[in-house]
Amino acid sequence: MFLKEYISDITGAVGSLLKGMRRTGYYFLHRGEAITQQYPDNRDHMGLPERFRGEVVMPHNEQNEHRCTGCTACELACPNGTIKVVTKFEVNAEGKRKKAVDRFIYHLELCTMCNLCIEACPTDAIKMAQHFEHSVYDRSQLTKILNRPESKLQDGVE
Amino acid sequence: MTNEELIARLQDIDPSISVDAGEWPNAHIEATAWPVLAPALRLCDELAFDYLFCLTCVDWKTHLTMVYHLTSTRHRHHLVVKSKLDREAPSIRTVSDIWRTAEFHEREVFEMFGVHFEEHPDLRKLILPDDWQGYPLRKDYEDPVNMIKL
Amino acid sequence: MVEEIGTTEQGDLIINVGPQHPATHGVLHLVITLNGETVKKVEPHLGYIHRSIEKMCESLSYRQFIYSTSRMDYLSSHINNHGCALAVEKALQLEVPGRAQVIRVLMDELTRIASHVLWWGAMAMDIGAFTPFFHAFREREMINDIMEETCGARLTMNYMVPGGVMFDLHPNFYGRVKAFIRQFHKKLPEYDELVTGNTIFRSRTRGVGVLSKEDAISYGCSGPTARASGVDCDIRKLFPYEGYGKLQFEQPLATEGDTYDRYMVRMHEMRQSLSILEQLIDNIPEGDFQAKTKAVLKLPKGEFYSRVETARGEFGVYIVSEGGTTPYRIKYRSPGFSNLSALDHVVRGQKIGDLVAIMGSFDLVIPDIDR
Amino acid sequence: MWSFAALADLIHEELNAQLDPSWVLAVEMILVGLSAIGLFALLGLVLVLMERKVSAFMQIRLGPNRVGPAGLLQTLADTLKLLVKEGITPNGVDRLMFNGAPFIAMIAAMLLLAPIAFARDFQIWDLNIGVLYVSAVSSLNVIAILMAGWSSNNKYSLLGAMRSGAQIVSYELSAGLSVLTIVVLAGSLQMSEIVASQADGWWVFKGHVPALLAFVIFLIAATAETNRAPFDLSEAESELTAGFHTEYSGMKFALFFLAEYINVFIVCAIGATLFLGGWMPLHIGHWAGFNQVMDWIPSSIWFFGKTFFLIFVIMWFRWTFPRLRIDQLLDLEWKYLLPIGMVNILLVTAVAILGWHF
Repeated sequence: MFLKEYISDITGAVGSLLKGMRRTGYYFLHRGEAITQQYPDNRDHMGLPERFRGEVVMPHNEQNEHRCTGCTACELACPNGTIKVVTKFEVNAEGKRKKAVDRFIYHLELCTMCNLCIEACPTDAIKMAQHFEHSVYDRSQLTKILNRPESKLQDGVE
Repeated sequence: MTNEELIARLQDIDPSISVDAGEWPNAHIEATAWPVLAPALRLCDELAFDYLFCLTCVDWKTHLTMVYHLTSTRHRHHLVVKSKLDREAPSIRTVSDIWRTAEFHEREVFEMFGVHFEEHPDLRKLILPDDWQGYPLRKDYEDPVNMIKL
Repeated sequence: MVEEIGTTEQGDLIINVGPQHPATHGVLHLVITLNGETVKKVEPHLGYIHRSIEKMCESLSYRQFIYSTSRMDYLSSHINNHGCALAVEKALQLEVPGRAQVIRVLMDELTRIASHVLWWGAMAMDIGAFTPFFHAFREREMINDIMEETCGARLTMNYMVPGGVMFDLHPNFYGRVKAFIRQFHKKLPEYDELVTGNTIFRSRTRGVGVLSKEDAISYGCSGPTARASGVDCDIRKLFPYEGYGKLQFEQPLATEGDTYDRYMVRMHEMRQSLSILEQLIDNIPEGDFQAKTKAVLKLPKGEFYSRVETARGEFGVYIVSEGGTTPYRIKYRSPGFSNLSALDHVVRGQKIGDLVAIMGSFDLVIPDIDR
Repeated sequence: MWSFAALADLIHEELNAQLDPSWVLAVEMILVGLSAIGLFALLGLVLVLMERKVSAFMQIRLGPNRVGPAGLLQTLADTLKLLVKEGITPNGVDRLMFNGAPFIAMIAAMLLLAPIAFARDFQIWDLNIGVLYVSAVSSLNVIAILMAGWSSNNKYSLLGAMRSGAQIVSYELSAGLSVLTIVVLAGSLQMSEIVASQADGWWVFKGHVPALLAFVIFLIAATAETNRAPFDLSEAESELTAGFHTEYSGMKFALFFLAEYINVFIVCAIGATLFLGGWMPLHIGHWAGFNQVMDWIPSSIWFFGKTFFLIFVIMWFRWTFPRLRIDQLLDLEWKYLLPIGMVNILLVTAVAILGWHF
């Protein structure tokens, strides 16, 4: 009785081990199942989804115009002070003084990609880009000014 | 037990407890009443509050409030126990012998709010370094080195 | 010459496990006292990644504070966010549209599966089998891709907003989730072949690290850790939120409370989550994905507590509001913190190899404990 | 036909023609030593790459594939890295023992190379107690591990070394018993004679169930003796970080690493010699045509093929199974392997006396 138990114990154990070995052996022979992505090589056809949040950018059109009115809604929405909007007063064609964005400072190193600034923006001036390779040698390079030099507010954006 | 029954039962135990009804009944007690009340809540068959799922403290600038969230895995009723503590020398009896989970939670409250838990088996700093000064979660806490002002 | 090796008078060996140690999965620091191979005492030292999120949240608005909870239990970040959103909605008595509710539940369950799959690989690795870890990542990657496409991020999604979700579902979502369900049905038996049935694994986990029902309750354990000891504590069942009450699923319970039971409960939970996905994926109602809310949220004066079931257990958000735009005090009741407090009790008298297996079965995520 | 034996004879004759016989011996010894070291280096490179590739394929990965064609030069690059790394000797270690341990590990591994028959008539030292020599020398390895663990002044290392001591001492018994079954069957301790006795079939086939059982026990014991998963308790990564070599870095670590792989190679070579016929080609009964075809394959390929098959099996174990706990490890030995091995040796003796084997 004892011997029977002893032997069935051993055969059961060996059986379970062989089952595991069959599984790994299967993957050893079926190398097509490999899921490795050869990352730097597949950069061109990687294709990130359009909602992927890599960094905040401010799109400009061909006339070097953006849609940011300098309302600082994004600055208020940001939970960790990533965005600092420096405004200035511009005199427009009718001779009225109007608030406009001078420098849109974006601290990539503080950003957690929470998307709250984009949700908050009333004029869709900023959006998330899919670029994700942010590493640089100097931290100061991560502080970016999003509006290009000499750029203007697009007409019709209030 | 419904909330009304619960409130009635609590006032049977100690008439001095004032209980607010709400989603969960809130019992306001004196710190001195806690050593008697806590075992009663745990051991009484009708109450059987055996699960302490949250233990924390709130700094109201004038005083501190200990908040115990209790539930019973048998009866599925809830109770929130609150106790006002003096801000200068806050002290209350530990409940880590009744609900073992309180041991860690009380150590956390001890270092974050400076509440002294009497008869706690191992009241040392759990999270902060041993030489830390001040109680970080109090409202008047200032740390010029580690806090970044934005 | 060799100096005395940290022994105490009784001949005990005191070892620092962590803050950097392969088995602690993070910066947990355990000071363990050993007698030979037998563990006599375990003393956790926390705080290596404490960021005081509770204090930080006191200066964030009710829209902003949600994102920070993703950084606590990063493996079930979505469910943490859900708990915060629920607390705000409870305070504002905000009605969440039906579509948003279903989306939230779908994402919750996907997150739960992703978390459990990773735990499965990590636990097998703790016990010494490396291959399952990589196999686990195959399925996890599919979920991450789904998340990336719909939520815009893979781990810290911040998809929840008070009143709904941030975006509508991506058109590819249905196909991808269905593909995942098919794949996972096919691969779960492989998981069992590789680990569950393995006789070495069974002998390593059976009867090891027993947590009795009374202790599990007393230590405030929750989630699979407590359910393995027979405590029915699934918030989704007991206090249903977001229409969990209408769904057909079971709460797996075990009786022994040993490492093997904790393992099995999680394995069953993955199957239950899969069945929830199957029930919901074809029944997503049309409608808004977000309720109309004011730009600046102001909570009424009072105290609000919401509870959700994360992959690790009960996550509670306790908001004390003074009526302003920021919370007066926030307390996060994290499941890992309470579960960790039971570790010392469970590990005493076990071997050092068991300590690693038990820690694996507790599924500790260190930022969740340190907050 | 081209063979190692012919090459060796050629060198021997050439040297004899040039030099005094005692000088010949000295030169030949140096040549043998150099080729042994060369073999070690080569084996280290090949086995590490093989392990990485095998594990990768089992783990649905690709493995190293950047350095050289299909990643073939990866281990070369790793070796280069380890060579130029600073060898740190931490404060508070016992310097002599700490620095000596890796060399002892290497020497123990090298000594084992002597009686192994690599090909037909190609052996460094065909001593008449080959098997006994192997089991004696293979237990020297534990000394290196104990030295490393003790002298490191690190509690993890100490625990790992102590585990290793208990493990190797107990698994020596099973390994010895399973080797003994073949000695009983072959009637000799000499490696060349054991191989010669398998000319008409390998012992694992000829010896019925007992030999097969002995083979399985030998495989398990060999895995345990070389401290590989599922018996890698002395370095149990998730428990003891790196066990006895936690404090080692640079080339000293590389020596330990190399010694582990050489040990794997050697136990597998011994297993192949004893159970799978060493360099003997596969012969099946009276199929003359088939046997002739098999004879065409060079004997060295037979030997290395069998050895690498066993190495693959051991790697397969490693990348499939979880690790045992220390008490279960000893349970397995004393409650299962040793009793079975003892009964098995009785059976095999009966088989040998009654002449039941083929």
